[in-house]
Amino acid sequence: MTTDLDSEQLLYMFRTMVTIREFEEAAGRMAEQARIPGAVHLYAGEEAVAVGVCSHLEATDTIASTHRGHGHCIAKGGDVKLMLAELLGKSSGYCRGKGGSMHIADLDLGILGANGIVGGGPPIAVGAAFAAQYQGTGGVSVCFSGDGSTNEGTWHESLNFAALFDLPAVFVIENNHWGEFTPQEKQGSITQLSDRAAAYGIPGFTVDGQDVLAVHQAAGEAVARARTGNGPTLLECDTYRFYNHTGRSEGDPRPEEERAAWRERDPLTILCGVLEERAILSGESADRITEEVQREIEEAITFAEEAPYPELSELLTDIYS
Amino acid sequence: MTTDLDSEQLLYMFRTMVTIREFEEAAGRMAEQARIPGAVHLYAGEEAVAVGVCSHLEATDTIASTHRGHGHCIAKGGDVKLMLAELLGKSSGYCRGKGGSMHIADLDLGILGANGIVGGGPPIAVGAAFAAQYQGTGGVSVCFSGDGSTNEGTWHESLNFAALFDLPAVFVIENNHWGEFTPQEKQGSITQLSDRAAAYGIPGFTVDGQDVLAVHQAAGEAVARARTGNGPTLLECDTYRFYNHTGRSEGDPRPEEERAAWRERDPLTILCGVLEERAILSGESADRITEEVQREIEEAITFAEEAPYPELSELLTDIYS
Amino acid sequence: MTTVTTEVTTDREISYREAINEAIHQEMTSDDSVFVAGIDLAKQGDVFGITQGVLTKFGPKRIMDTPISENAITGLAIGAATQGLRPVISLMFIDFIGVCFDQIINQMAKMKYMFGGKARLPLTVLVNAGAGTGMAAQHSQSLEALLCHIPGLKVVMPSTAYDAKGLMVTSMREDNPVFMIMHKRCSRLRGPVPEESYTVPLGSAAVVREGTDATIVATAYMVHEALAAAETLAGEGISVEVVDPRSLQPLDTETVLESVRKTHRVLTVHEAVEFGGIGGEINAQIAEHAFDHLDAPPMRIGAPFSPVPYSPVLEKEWVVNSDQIIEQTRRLVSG
Amino acid sequence: MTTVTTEVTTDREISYREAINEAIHQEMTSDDSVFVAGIDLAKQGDVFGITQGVLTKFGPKRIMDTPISENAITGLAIGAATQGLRPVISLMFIDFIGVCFDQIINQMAKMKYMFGGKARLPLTVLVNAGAGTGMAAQHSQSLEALLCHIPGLKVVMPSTAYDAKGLMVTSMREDNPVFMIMHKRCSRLRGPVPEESYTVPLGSAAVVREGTDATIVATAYMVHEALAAAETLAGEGISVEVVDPRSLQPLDTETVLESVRKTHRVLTVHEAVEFGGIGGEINAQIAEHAFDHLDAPPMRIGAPFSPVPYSPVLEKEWVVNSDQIIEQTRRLVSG
Ligand SMILES: Cc1ncc(C[n+]2csc(CCOP(=O)(O)OP(=O)(O)O)c2C)c(N)n1
Ligand SMILES: Cc1ncc(C[n+]2csc(CCOP(=O)(O)OP(=O)(O)O)c2C)c(N)n1
Ligand SMILES: [Mg+2]
Ligand SMILES: [Mg+2]
Repeated sequence: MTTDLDSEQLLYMFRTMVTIREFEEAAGRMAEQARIPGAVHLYAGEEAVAVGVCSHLEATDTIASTHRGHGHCIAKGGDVKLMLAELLGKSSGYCRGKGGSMHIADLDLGILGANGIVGGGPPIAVGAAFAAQYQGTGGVSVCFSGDGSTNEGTWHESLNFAALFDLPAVFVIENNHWGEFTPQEKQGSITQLSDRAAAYGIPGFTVDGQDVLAVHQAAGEAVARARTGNGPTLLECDTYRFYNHTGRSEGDPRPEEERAAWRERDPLTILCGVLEERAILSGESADRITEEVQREIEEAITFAEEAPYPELSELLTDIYS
Repeated sequence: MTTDLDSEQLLYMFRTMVTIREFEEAAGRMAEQARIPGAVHLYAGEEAVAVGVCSHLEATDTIASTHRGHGHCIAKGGDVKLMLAELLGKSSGYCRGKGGSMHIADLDLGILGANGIVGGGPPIAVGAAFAAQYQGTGGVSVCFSGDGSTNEGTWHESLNFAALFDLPAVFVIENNHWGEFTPQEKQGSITQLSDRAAAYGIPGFTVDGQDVLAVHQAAGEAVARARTGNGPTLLECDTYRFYNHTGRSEGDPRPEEERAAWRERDPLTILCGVLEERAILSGESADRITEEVQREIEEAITFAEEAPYPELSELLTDIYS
Repeated sequence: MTTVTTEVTTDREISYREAINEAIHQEMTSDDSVFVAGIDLAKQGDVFGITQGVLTKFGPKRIMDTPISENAITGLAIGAATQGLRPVISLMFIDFIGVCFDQIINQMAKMKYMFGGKARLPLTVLVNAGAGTGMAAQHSQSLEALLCHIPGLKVVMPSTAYDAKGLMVTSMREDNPVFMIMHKRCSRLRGPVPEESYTVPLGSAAVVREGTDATIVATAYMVHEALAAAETLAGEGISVEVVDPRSLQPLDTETVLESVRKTHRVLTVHEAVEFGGIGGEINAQIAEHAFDHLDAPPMRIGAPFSPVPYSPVLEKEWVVNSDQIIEQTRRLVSG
Repeated sequence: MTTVTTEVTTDREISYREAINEAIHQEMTSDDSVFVAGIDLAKQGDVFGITQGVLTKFGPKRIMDTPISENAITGLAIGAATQGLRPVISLMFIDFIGVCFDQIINQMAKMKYMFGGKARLPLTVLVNAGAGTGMAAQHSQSLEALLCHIPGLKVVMPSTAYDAKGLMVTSMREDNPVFMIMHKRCSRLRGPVPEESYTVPLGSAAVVREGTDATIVATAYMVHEALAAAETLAGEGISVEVVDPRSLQPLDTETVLESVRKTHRVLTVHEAVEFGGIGGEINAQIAEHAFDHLDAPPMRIGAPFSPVPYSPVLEKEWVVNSDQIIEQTRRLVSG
C-alpha cells in the first residue's frame, strides 16, 4: 500500500499503537490484581483502528468513544498518566476519579468520553458534528462504535440525522465480531456492516482493521469528505480484541482457532513488518521503542499509585456548573 | 395487472376501502364538530395499503398499527360500531372508552392496537411474530409504520431482530411522504425507504400504494415468505393522506399541486376503474355500495352516540389482571 | 433561597405560550450560540406554537426541523452543548421522554460529574405535560417526578405567563440541562408580562396567595385550581396560603417550610399520579423538618393510580380539580 | 395485606442468585409458555449468572441470546405476552431501562388499560441494581422509584435468598408486568431456601426483626445494613424493628403503618438517591396516616444527590451504610 505518510509519522503511529498495547497490558494486569476497582474493557488487538483514524484528527476534531475506550483516548492524544490515575479512582485522574475506565474524557483534546451505554455515543457525536458545522470550525466528529452497538436504535437515528444534514461526521464500526459473549452472526443477519450505509445514502466501506495503513487511507478519505462539507461516511474496520470482554478474564467463549488466527494478524506486527521493509525501523529499534513506552507506562503507574484519592468533600461537586 | 382474486374478493376489498373512506369522512366531520374529544389521524387516501395487505391475513395473524390506525383496524375486520363508540369515549367502545382513536385494539382479531408513540409498534410486532414462531401457529405479524417513523431507533432494532431470527413478520412502510408537517426529504436522505432492507439482509420492495392490486400482490409474496418460515420482508407502499396531519384541520403545509396530483390517484377510483373494466362493477352499483356503507356508518354513529359513558367506578379497573 | 412573591407592574397581558416564545426570541437575539431543534419547530413553529416566528426572524441556521428521532435530537443538544452552543430542543409531549430516556438520565444528567466537572451543558429541553385535553394515556402524563430524581438535571414547571417567561430566560442562561415543563392547560392562560427580559431564579418558590389557616403547595395547572379553591374557602372563613414551587429541581423547601410553620397545616397537590409523585418528596420533607409545627397530618392529592383515561367522563374524574382541593382542605383544617 | 414474618424451616442454604435461578428452572419445567430472552442469557447463562443451566436443560427454543437491542427485547416480551406466552427478559443493569423506557412506561404499563382490559401481559423483567462494585455512574443506580410511579407495572426488590425465590415464582405467575430488581450486593448472600417451589405474595412486607423503640423501613441491600445497625443499637438498649417492604408496587403500607403505630418512630432507608426516592412516598404515607402515632419526625436516609462516583473512596461515601443508620436512629429515638 502506498501512503502519504513520512517516516516520522509512521514511527509516531507505531509508537502510539505500542502505547495502547502496553497500556492495556498494564491495565489488564492491574485489574487482575484487583488494583483497579471497576471493569476494564481492553482494546489490545484493535490498535490500528484508533490510530489509523485519529492520525487525521486535530485537537479541534472530536471523538465519541465506547466502553472499550482506552485506545481511542490514547490515539487522540490522551495522557496515560491521567488515564491510569483515573482507572485507580485518583483525584489526579482525567475525571478526578469520578468516572473511571468507562467515562474517561478530555474535552480540551476533543475526547467526548468513553461511554458505559452501548449506543450512548452516536447521538452525542451528532451534536459535536452539528456544532462544528454551525460554528464553521472545519472540525470533524468521529464516532467509534462496536459491531454489537450497531443494533441499538440510537446508532440508526444518528446516522440518519448526520446524513440528512450533511454533518461533518465519520462513523467508525470496530467490528471485532463479538459483542460480549455473543458472535456477530447471532446479532444480525448481514456480515458486512458497512452495507448499512445504504440505508442513509452515505458512502460505506470495509477495511482491514489490522492494517493501520489501510485504516489510515480509508479514514483519510472519510475525514476529508466530512471536512469539505460532503457529509458523513460509514467506515467498518475488521478487527479483533485479543482478550476477553472485560479485562483478561477467564471463560472466553471464542473458539481457540479463531483467536489464534487473529493473533497472527497482530496490528503491531503488521505495521512493524512494513516499517522494516521500508527500512524505517529495525527489529532492534522497535524493541527500543517498546521499552521506552514500557518505561512511560511504569512511570504512569507510579504517578497513579502515588496520586491522592479525592477528598470526601468532592462527592458533591461537579454535578452542576 | 393480473391477480388471483375472484370478483367476490375484489368487491369485498372495494367495500372495505369504501368503509374506511366513509368512516374517516365521518370521523373527520365529528372531530370538527368537537363531538370527538381527542385527536384523530385520518387514513383517507391510504386505503389501498391497509386493505391490500390485510387481504392476506387471518384472525390468527396480527397487526401492529400506528396513530393513523383506523384503516388498519377496519381492514383487519374491526367493527365500525365499536370503533366509533371508542372515538366518543363510550363504554361500548373497543377499549370501553379508555383508549380512544390512538389506542383502538381488538386482540381477538389480532389487532394489537393503534399506538400514540411513533415507533412504538415495531418492537411489539416482533413479539407477536416470535410468539407465532414459538407456538407454531403459522401466524404472521404485520407491522404498519409511517415513513417518518422509520427514523426512530425502535424501527431499526425491530427489523434487525426479526431478520436475525427469521421471524414471520412483514414490515409495511406507509410512505405518505410527510411526517406531521415535515416532508420526507427533510427527514432522511434516501428516497426509496425499502432500500433499508439491505441493512438487515431481507428483501425490500416498493409498490404503488394507491393500487390495491399492486399492494395485494406484493403483500401476498411477503406474507407467504413469512408464513413459510423464510423471514421478514420490508414492503414500502407509496401513498398519500388526503387530509392534514390530524383530522381535517386547517393549515396543511403541503403544496396544493402535490395534493391535487395525489387526489387524482384516489385508490377508490383506481380500483373502481379496474372493476368496471372487468365488468365486475358498474358505476351504479359502486354508488349503491357507497350508500350502503354510508348507512352502516350512520348506524354506527347512532350506536356510538346512544351508547353510555363508562361508569366512574371503571376509572380504576383494567389496570392489572 | 428566599420567598419571592411575584409582583408584576405592567399592563401588558400575553399568554403563557407567548411568554415562552418571547423569551426564546429575546435570548436568541442576544446570544448567537442559542439554536433550536426539534420536530416541526421551524416551519410550523411547533405544534404547541412555542417557536412561532423564530424561523422568519432568525433563519434556518438557528432553528431546525428534525427527523422523528428523539435520541438524535437529545444527543444533538448534548454534543453541541459540550462544544459551547446553547441548544434549546423540544421533545413535544413529556410522555416522549421515554424514547430518549437514556440520553437524558445517563448522558445529559451525568456527563459533567462523570467527567470530573470538565463539561458544561447549557441546554434547555421543552416538554408539554398534562391531561384534560382528550389525548389519552400516552399524551397526557405529568412525569416530572422521574426527572427530579436524577442528579444533574434541573426541572422547572411554571404556572403563569410571568413565571413562564422568567423561568425560560433563566433556563436558557443556565449552564446546566434544564427541563422546562409546560402545562397544556396553562398554555393559553394570559397574565401580565413585562416586555423587557427578566429572570425568575430557579429554586425559588412563590407565595401566590397569602393565608393563615393552611398551606396548599401546588404545581403547574394545579396552582390555578388551588387558587380557585382558596377563593371558595375564603368565603367559608378558611384562609389558605398557596405556594407554587415553580422549580422542582432544585426545590425551594425553605419557602414551603416557612409557610407551613405559619399555617401549621399543609396539602400538597399535583396532577401527576399521587404514588411516587413529587408530592411525596415535598411532604416527607415537611414531615421531617417541620414536624413540630404541624397541627394536622400533611395531606396530598395527586391523580389516582391509573393511566390517563381517554373518555371525557373518566378523564374529568382522573384529573385533580378544585372541588377535591376544597374538600380535602376542609378536612385538613378541621383535623 | 397482613404482615408476613418469614419463618423458614430448611437446612438448605443457597445464594440469592441461585434462588432466582432455581425459580426460573422450576417455572420453566412446569409451564411451557415461559421463555427467556436477553443479552448473553443463553450460552453464557447471564453475566450475573441468573440463567445458568437453562440452555442445557431446556434447549435453545426456551432461552435465546438477543442482539443489543433493548427496545426489541422489551417489545418481544410485550408482543409475545399478548399472544399467551409468559416471557422473562433481562435488561442486565437497571440503568439500562433508559434505552427502552418508552416500551416500559408507555407500552407495557399502559396496554391493558388503554385496551379496556382486553390484554394480559404475564411477563417478568430482570434488572440488577446497586452501587458498591466500582461500576460508576451508568452501572450502579437504584432506579426503582421511576418504575413505581407508573401505573400498570409491579415492582419487587427482594433482600434475601428466600424472598428472591418466592418473589420470582410469584412474578412469573403474575398476569402483569413485574420488574424483579435484584441487588448486586445481595447476589451472593446465602440463606435458607426450600427446594420445592413456593410463592411470596406481592404487596406483602416482612417484619424481619421485631423491636419496640423505632421502625426502620429498608429495601434490598439496605435491609442487611439495617439489621447490622439494629444489632449494634440493641447493645445500646435501643430496640429496633426492621421492615422490608419486599415489593414496592404494590406497597404494603399497612404493615409499615402497623409497625410505626407500635414503635412511634420511623426511619426509612434506601440506597437510591434520597430526593424523589421511594422513601419520600413511604414517609409521606406514614406522615399522613400515622401522624397521631408519631413521637418524632419521620426520617429518611438515601444517597446524596449526585451520580454514583467511581473512585472507591467516594463510592463508599456515597452508598448508605449501617453507620449512618445507627447515627440517625440514635437521633430518631432521642428526638
Ligand atoms: C444499553 C446497553 N446494553 C447492554 C450493555 C452491556 N454491554 C456492554 S459492552 C457490550 C457488548 C458491546 O459489543 P460491541 O458493540 O460489539 O463492542 P465490543 O465490546 O465488541 O467492543 C454489552 C452488551 C450496555 N453497556 N449498554
Ligand atoms: C415518539 C414520538 N415522537 C413524536 C410524535 C408526534 N407525532 C405524531 S404523528 C407524527 C408523524 C409521524 O409520521 P409518519 O410516521 O410518517 O406517519 P404519518 O402520520 O405520516 O402516517 C409525529 C411526529 C409521537 N407521537 N411519538
Ligand atoms: Mg464487538
Ligand atoms: Mg408519513
